[in-house]
Amino acid sequence: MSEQITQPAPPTPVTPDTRPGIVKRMLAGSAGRNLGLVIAFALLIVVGILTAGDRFASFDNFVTIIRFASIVGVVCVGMTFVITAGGIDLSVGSVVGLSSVVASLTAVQLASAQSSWLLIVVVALLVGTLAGFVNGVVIAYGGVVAFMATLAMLVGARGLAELISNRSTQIVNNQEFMGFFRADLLGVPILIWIFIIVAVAGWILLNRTTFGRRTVAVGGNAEASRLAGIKVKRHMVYVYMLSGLTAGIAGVMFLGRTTVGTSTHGTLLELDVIAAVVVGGTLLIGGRGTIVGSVLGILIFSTLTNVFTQNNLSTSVQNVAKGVIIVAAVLLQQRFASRGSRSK
Amino acid sequence: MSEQITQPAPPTPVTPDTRPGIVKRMLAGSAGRNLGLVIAFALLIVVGILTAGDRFASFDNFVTIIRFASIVGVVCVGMTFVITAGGIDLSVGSVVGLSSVVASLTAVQLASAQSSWLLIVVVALLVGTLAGFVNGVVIAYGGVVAFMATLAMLVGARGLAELISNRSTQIVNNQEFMGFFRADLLGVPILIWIFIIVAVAGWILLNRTTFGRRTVAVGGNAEASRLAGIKVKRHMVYVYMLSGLTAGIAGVMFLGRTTVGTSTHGTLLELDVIAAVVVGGTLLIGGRGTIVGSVLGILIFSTLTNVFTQNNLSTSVQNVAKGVIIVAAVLLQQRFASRGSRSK
Amino acid sequence: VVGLITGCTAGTATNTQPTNASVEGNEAQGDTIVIGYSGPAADHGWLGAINNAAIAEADKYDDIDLRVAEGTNDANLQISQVEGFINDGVDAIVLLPTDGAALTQVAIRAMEAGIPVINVDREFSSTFAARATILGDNYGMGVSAGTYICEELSDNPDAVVAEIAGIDSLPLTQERSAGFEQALGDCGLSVTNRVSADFTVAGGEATTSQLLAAAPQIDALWNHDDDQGIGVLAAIDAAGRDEFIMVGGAGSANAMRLIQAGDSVMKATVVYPSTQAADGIRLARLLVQNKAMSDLVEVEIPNRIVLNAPVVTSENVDKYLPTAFES
Amino acid sequence: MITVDHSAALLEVRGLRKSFAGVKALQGVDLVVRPGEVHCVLGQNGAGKSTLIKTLSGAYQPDSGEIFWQGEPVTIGGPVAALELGIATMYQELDVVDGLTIAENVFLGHEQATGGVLHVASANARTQQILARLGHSEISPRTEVGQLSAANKQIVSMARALSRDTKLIIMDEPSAVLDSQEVENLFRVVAELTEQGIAVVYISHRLAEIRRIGDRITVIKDGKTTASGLSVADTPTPHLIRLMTGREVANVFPQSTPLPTDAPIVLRCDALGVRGVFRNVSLEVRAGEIVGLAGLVGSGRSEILEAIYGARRSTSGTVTVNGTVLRPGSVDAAVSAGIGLSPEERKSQGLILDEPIFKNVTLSSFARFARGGFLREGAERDAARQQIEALELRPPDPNLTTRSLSGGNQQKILLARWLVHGTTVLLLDEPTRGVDVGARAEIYALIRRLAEAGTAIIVVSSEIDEVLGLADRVLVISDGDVLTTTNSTDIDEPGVLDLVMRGSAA
Ligand SMILES: Nc1ncnc2c1ncn2[C@@H]1O[C@H](COP(=O)(O)OP(=O)(O)OP(=O)(O)O)[C@@H](O)[C@H]1O
Ligand SMILES: Nc1ncnc2c1ncn2[C@@H]1O[C@H](COP(=O)(O)OP(=O)(O)OP(=O)(O)O)[C@@H](O)[C@H]1O
Ligand SMILES: [Mg+2]
Ligand SMILES: [Mg+2]
Repeated sequence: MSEQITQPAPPTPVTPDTRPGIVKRMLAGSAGRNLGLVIAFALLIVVGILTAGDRFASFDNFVTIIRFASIVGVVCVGMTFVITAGGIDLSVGSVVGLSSVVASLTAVQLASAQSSWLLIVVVALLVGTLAGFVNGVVIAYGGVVAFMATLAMLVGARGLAELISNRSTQIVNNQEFMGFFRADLLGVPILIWIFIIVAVAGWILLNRTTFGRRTVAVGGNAEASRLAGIKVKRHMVYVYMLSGLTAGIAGVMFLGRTTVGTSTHGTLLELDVIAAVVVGGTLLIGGRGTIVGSVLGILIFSTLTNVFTQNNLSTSVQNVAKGVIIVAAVLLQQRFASRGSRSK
Repeated sequence: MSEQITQPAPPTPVTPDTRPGIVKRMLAGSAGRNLGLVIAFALLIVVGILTAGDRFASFDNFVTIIRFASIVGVVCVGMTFVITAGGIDLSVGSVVGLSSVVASLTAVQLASAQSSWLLIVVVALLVGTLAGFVNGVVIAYGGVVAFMATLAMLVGARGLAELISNRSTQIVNNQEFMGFFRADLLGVPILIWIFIIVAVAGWILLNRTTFGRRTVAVGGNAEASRLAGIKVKRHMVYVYMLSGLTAGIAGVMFLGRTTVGTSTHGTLLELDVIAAVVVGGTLLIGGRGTIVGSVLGILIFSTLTNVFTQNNLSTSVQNVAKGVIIVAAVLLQQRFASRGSRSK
Repeated sequence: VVGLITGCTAGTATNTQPTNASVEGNEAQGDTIVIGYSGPAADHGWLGAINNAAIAEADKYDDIDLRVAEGTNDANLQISQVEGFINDGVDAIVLLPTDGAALTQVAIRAMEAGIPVINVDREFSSTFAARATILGDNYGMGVSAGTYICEELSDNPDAVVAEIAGIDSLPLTQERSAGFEQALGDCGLSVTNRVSADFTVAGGEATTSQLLAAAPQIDALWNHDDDQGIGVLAAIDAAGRDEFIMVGGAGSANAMRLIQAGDSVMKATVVYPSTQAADGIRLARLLVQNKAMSDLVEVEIPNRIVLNAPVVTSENVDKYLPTAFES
Repeated sequence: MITVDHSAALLEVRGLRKSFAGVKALQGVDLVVRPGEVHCVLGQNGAGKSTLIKTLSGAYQPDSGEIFWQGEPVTIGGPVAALELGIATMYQELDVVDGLTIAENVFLGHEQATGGVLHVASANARTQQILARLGHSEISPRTEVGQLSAANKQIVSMARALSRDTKLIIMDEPSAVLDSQEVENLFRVVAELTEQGIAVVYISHRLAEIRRIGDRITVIKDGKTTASGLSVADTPTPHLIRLMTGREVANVFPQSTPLPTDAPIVLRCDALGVRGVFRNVSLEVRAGEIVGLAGLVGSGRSEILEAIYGARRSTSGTVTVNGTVLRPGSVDAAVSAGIGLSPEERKSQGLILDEPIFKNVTLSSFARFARGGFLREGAERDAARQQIEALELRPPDPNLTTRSLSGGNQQKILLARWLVHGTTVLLLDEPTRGVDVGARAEIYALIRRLAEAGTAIIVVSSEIDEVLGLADRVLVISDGDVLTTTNSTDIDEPGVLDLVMRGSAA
C-alpha cells in the first residue's frame, strides 16, 4: 500500500495550538456523549446511598458490583465492535455456555494428563473465536442477515453445549486454574483485572488503530469502505471473531467464578449485553461506537441490580424498573449526544 | 382537495392484454419468492413420512402441527407488519404473557359478576394493543430505536405480568369461554380457524389496503414517505398497535389452549416469531413483507418440531438442527428471491 | 409431611452447646437475626411457592429480618447476591442455588466468614459449603413414579410408557429421569417416548400435543411437574385421549384436586415439598439462636435432611391436599 | 475512430461488456485515455458511464473486454487493484463515511499507521494540506463528515483521490452538488493535476463545463461507444447532443408566456423564518408563475421550500395557500392544501426505490384510489400509465421497479406524483440534478407546460443559468437572507454571483 501523497508542498509542521484543541475537543465530545450516562450512574449511586446507606457505599460492595459486571462487561467490549461495524451478535450468551462446557471438559481431561492449566483458557478462547468465525463467514460471505445468522448460532450453540456436556455440570478441579481466578491483585479480584484489561485493550483497538477505524467505517458505510479498498467481508469476519473471543473469555471467567462449566451459563446474556452497549451510546445502525459508554452502561445495570437487591425488591419490580430505565437512558443518551454533536 | 389532473392528455382506456400479464407476473413473483420455502416444507414432509410413516402423515397429526403453529402464527402476522415497516418488536412474547394474565384475572372476576365471556377476549386484546401503543409512541415520538424500546417492554411487561399475577397461575373456569376455544368447526379446531382468519385478514390488509401500502412505503423509505404526505410517526404507532393486538389474540389463544393465564406464557416467543417471519422472506430492513411467507415459515418450524418429536430426538439435537436449518432456509430463500426478481 | 434423615458428621459452625430443644423454647423470641435468602427466578409455580413459603415463614417470627435477593437463573448474579450478604455480614444465608456446584465456592466463602449457610434443594458439590442441607429427593421422585407405574401396569410387559420431563439441562431433571428409568427397569419396562418441556404451562401443552401425535397408544405417562401438568392435561383433553394413566410431579393442590375428583387421567402425583426453603429459614433461625430441633433428641441441627417423595393417590390425597401449594 | 498507439495511451479499454440481472449496461465500450488529458465521457442517463468507471475502479467485474494500463493488459480484480495501479475514483453516489472525520475519510483504506497504530496528527496535517490545495483551508480535517453539506462531502471525496499516488483520477459528475464557485475551484485543481501529467476522466451532463476544461470526448449511447477521442475544440455542441441522444434537442429553455395580470396569488409567505437557518422570507407566487430561488450551496434555499411544505417547522411567519393559512410543520396540511414538493435528494427523500413505478406515482393520492381503505390497483395503474405516456417515461411500464430507471426518468416520476394528485403549487428542488441534456429539455418543457396550465411553481437550482432560464421572477438568497427579488430578464449570472458575493461579505 502506497503511503506517499502526490501533493508536492512540503509537509507543514503541526501548528502547536492544535494539540490542546484535540484534547479539549476529545474530552468535550466524549464528556458530552457520556454525560447522560454519568448523570444516570451518579443518580443511581445517590439512590443506593439514600436507601441502603453504608451497606451500599462500602468498598466491598463496590467490588461486588464491579465483579458482577466484569463477565458481562468483557462481552460488551466485543459486542461494541460488532454493533459499531453495523452488525449484531445474538449468540454471545450461548457461546459463553459452549466455551465453558468445552473448557471444563478439557480441565477434566487435564486432571489425568500433565499439562498447564493455561490450556483450559486457550481452549475456551478458541471455541469462542471459532463460533465467531462461523458467524462471520455466514454473515459476510453467505450474505445471511446478522440477526438471523447469530440467532441460529444462539439456538445451535446452546444445543451443542448440551450435547457435549450431556447436560451435566462439569466441576473444574484444577487447583492452579482455580487459584489464579480466585486470587486478588492489589486488593482487586482477578476477574475485575481481566475486565479492565479487556476494556482498555478494546478502547485502544477501537480508537487508536487501523482496525478500529475500519470497523467504524464499515459500520458507517460498507459500500464506501469497500470502494476505499477495505476488504469489508474479511473485516466483518474478524469483528465477529473478536466478539466470539470475548465470549470465550467470559466463558473462562464463568468457570473461574463458579468452578463449573454448564450449558446454562450465559443464558439471555445477549440481551443485557446489547442493552448495555446501546444504552452506552453505540449506535445500533453502526458507524459509531464507544467502549467507555459500554462500560458505563454495564456498570449502571449492575449497580441497578445491586440497589434493588439491597432494598429487598423482587425481580418483578426490578424488571418493570429496568424496562423504564432502559427507555429513559436511551432518551437521555440521545439528548446529550445530539447536544454534544451540535455544539461541535 | 382538488382532484383534477393538470396533465392535458386524454385518459387512455386500459388495454385488455395487460390484465393477464399482471396476474401472471404476480403469481410468478410470489411463487418465485416462496419457492424455496415450499421446497423446504416439502422436503421436511418427505423426511417426516420416511422416518415416521403413517404416524406422521395422518390428518390428526397435521391438525396437531397446525394447531401448534397457530398461536405463534397469529403473532407472526403482526410481526410481519412491524418488520415490513422497518421496525422490530421483541416484546411480543412478554405481551402475550401479560395479556393472558390480565384476561385470566378478568375471568376470575367474571365468575362472580354476570357478564359475557367475550369480555375476557376484549380485555386481552386491549392489553395487547395498549402495550403496542406504548411501544409505538416511544419509538415514533420518543425516537428510541425499536430494538431497545421493545427490549425494554420485553423486560417490563414480563415484570408487570408477574406483579399482577403475583406469579401464580390463574385457571379460567368460565365454561362458555373454554367451550368456545375447545370446539371444532367443520372438523378443524377453533384455534386453527382463528389463525386462518388472522392470516387472511393480514394478507388483505397488507396487500390490498392503503394501510398496507403505507406500511411498505414507510419501511422502504421513511423520509420519502413523510415528504409524500404520509404521517409516518402515527403510522408506526398503528403498526406496533397491530403487533400488540396480535399478541393479545395469542394471549387469549394461550388461555383457551392451556386453560390458564400465567406470566410465563410466550417466553422467548419473539425469537421463533422473528425467525419465522424472516425465514419467510420479509426483509429485516423493511420495505418488503409477505404474509404467505410468514405462514410458511412458522409451518416449517412447527413441522420440524413435530418430525423431531416423532423420532424421539432430544431438544439439544433439535436445537442444533434448528440453527442449521434457519441459516439454510435464509440462504435458500435469498437464492430464490433474487432469482425471482432477476427474472422480472 | 416430611421424613427426616439425620446426617452422620457434625458441622463446625456451632461452638457452644445448644440451649433449648423444647417446642415452646424454640418458638420464644430470641435476638433479632438477619437472614439472607436467595433462590432461582420464581418463574414457575413450585419455585414461587418455595419463595412465598420462605417469606411467610420469616414473617411469623418477629426476630427474623429476612433479606430477599430472590429470583435469578444466572449463577453469576446469584454469586454476587451471596457476596452482598457476606459484605453485609448477615447472620445466616438460606440458599437455593440455581446450580449447586456453581454456588459452592461462594458458599464456602460465606462459611469461612462465619456465616452459616443452609443449602436448599440443589446440593452443593462440597460438604464444607453448608452447615445444613435440606433436599428434595429428585432421584426418589423418579423412583416413586416408576414404582407406581410398575404396580399399575404389572400385567403388561409391552406397555408404552411416556415421560414428559422438565428443563433438560437442569441436573434435577436428569436425576428424576434416572430414578424413573431405574424403577421401570426393575419391572421390565422402559420409557418409550420422552419429551422435555420447560416447566411452563404453555411448554407442557405444546410438547404434549406433539407427543400424543407421535404416540397413538400410551399406557402410562409421567409428567415431572404439575405446573406444566396443567398444559399437559389441556393437551390431553384437546386430543380427547384417556386410554392411559398419568402421574404428576411436585404435588400441586390443583393436581391433587384432580386426583381427588378421580374423573381424569390424572391418577397420582409424586410430592416434591415446596416448603424446603421455609424449613431452611427455621433451621437458620434455630442455628443462629443456638437452638436445636425440638422433636429430635439430638441437640444440634442435623447436617443433612432429605425430604420424602411420597406418591399421592386417591386413597391418601386428603392427607396431602391441605399442605399442597397452589400453582 | 481514431487509432492510438498503445504505448502512448495511459488507459485503453476495448469491447467492455457488463450486464446486471438482465440489464445490458455495457455492450461494447471503447475508451482511450492519454496521460495528462482531461477526457470527458458523455452520455444520457443510463448510458452506462457510471458502470464503465466502476469496472475501471474495480467495483464491478466486467463480463468481457480488455483493459490495457500503460500498454500492458490488466485485470482489475477489486478496488485495491485499481488503487495500486494508480486509478483513484470519485464516485457519483457520495462515498464518504459520515461517522468519521475528514482526515479519517481521506486516509480510509490507506491509513497513516505503523503496526496498525494510527498516526492521527500526521493524517490531520496531510489532510490539511490537501484541503488547502483544494482552496478550503478553512475546513478542519477533524470535522466529522456527517456535519458537512453535500458540496463539502464532494470536496472530501476529491481530497481522498488526491491523497493517493495516482496517474488517473476518475470523476463521476463531481459538479452535480457544487455551485459555480466550487466548480471553479474544481477546475483549478483539475488543471493543476493535468500539468503534473495526471489524467482525468470527467463525467458531467453540463456541456458548458466540458467546453471549459475538456481535451477529448468519448460518447456512450445505450452501453456502446458511439464516438471516441473527439477533440473538444472541434466538435460543435449540436453534434455532441446528436451523438448522445440520436436526435436534435433545440431551444433548451422554453419560451415563457406573459402572465395575465389578473392571475390570482396562489401561494404567499409572510416573513417566514426558521430559527438559525433563514429569516424573513416573504414571497408571492401567482397561478402560472415560476419563481426561482438562486444562491450558493448552503444558502438555505432547500430549507425555505421545506418550511413552506411543512416538512420543517417554521418558527415565524405564515404560509398561505389560496387564502388558507397552513398549520406550520404539517406536510399533511400542505398536501391537502395543494402543495407538492419534489425534494432535493431524489433517491433518499423522494422515491421508494424497490416499489413499482405506479405505487410511487400514487403515493400521495390514496384518497383518490381507495374506497373504504381498499386500494384499486387497476385505477392506480391506469393513472400511472397516463402520466408515463404524457411525460414520455422510458421504459413505459408502470410495474417496473423504480430503482431500474435512469435519474431523469426517476425525476419524472416525482413530477407524475404531483400531477396525479393535482397540486396547485409545486416546489421543485434541484429538478435536473444528474439529469442528461435530452431529459433536461423535456423536464424544462414540462415545467413550463404545468405553469401554463395554472400551477404556481418555485424552482431551486444550483445552476444559476437554469434558474434564470426557467423562472419568471428570481429571489437571490444568501446566508438565509433574501437579497433581492427581480424579474429573471433583468439579471444575468454574473449579476447574481456579484450580489451573492457582496451579500455574504456584508
Ligand atoms: N447495480 C446495478 N444493478 C442493475 N442495473 C444497474 C446497476 N447499475 C446500473 N444499472 C443499469 O445499467 C444502466 C447503466 O447505468 P449507469 O449508472 O452506468 O448510467 P449512467 O450513464 O451513469 O447514468 P447517469 O447519467 O444517470 O448517472 C442503467 O440502465 C442502469 O439502470
Ligand atoms: N441537518 C442540518 N442540521 C443543521 N444544519 C443544517 C442541516 N441541513 C442544513 N443545514 C444548514 O442550513 C443551511 C442551508 O442548507 P442547504 O445546504 O440545504 O441549503 P441550500 O441552499 O438548499 O443548498 P443546496 O444547494 O445544498 O441544496 C446551511 O447553513 C446548512 O449548514
Ligand atoms: Mg452515472
Ligand atoms: Mg438545497
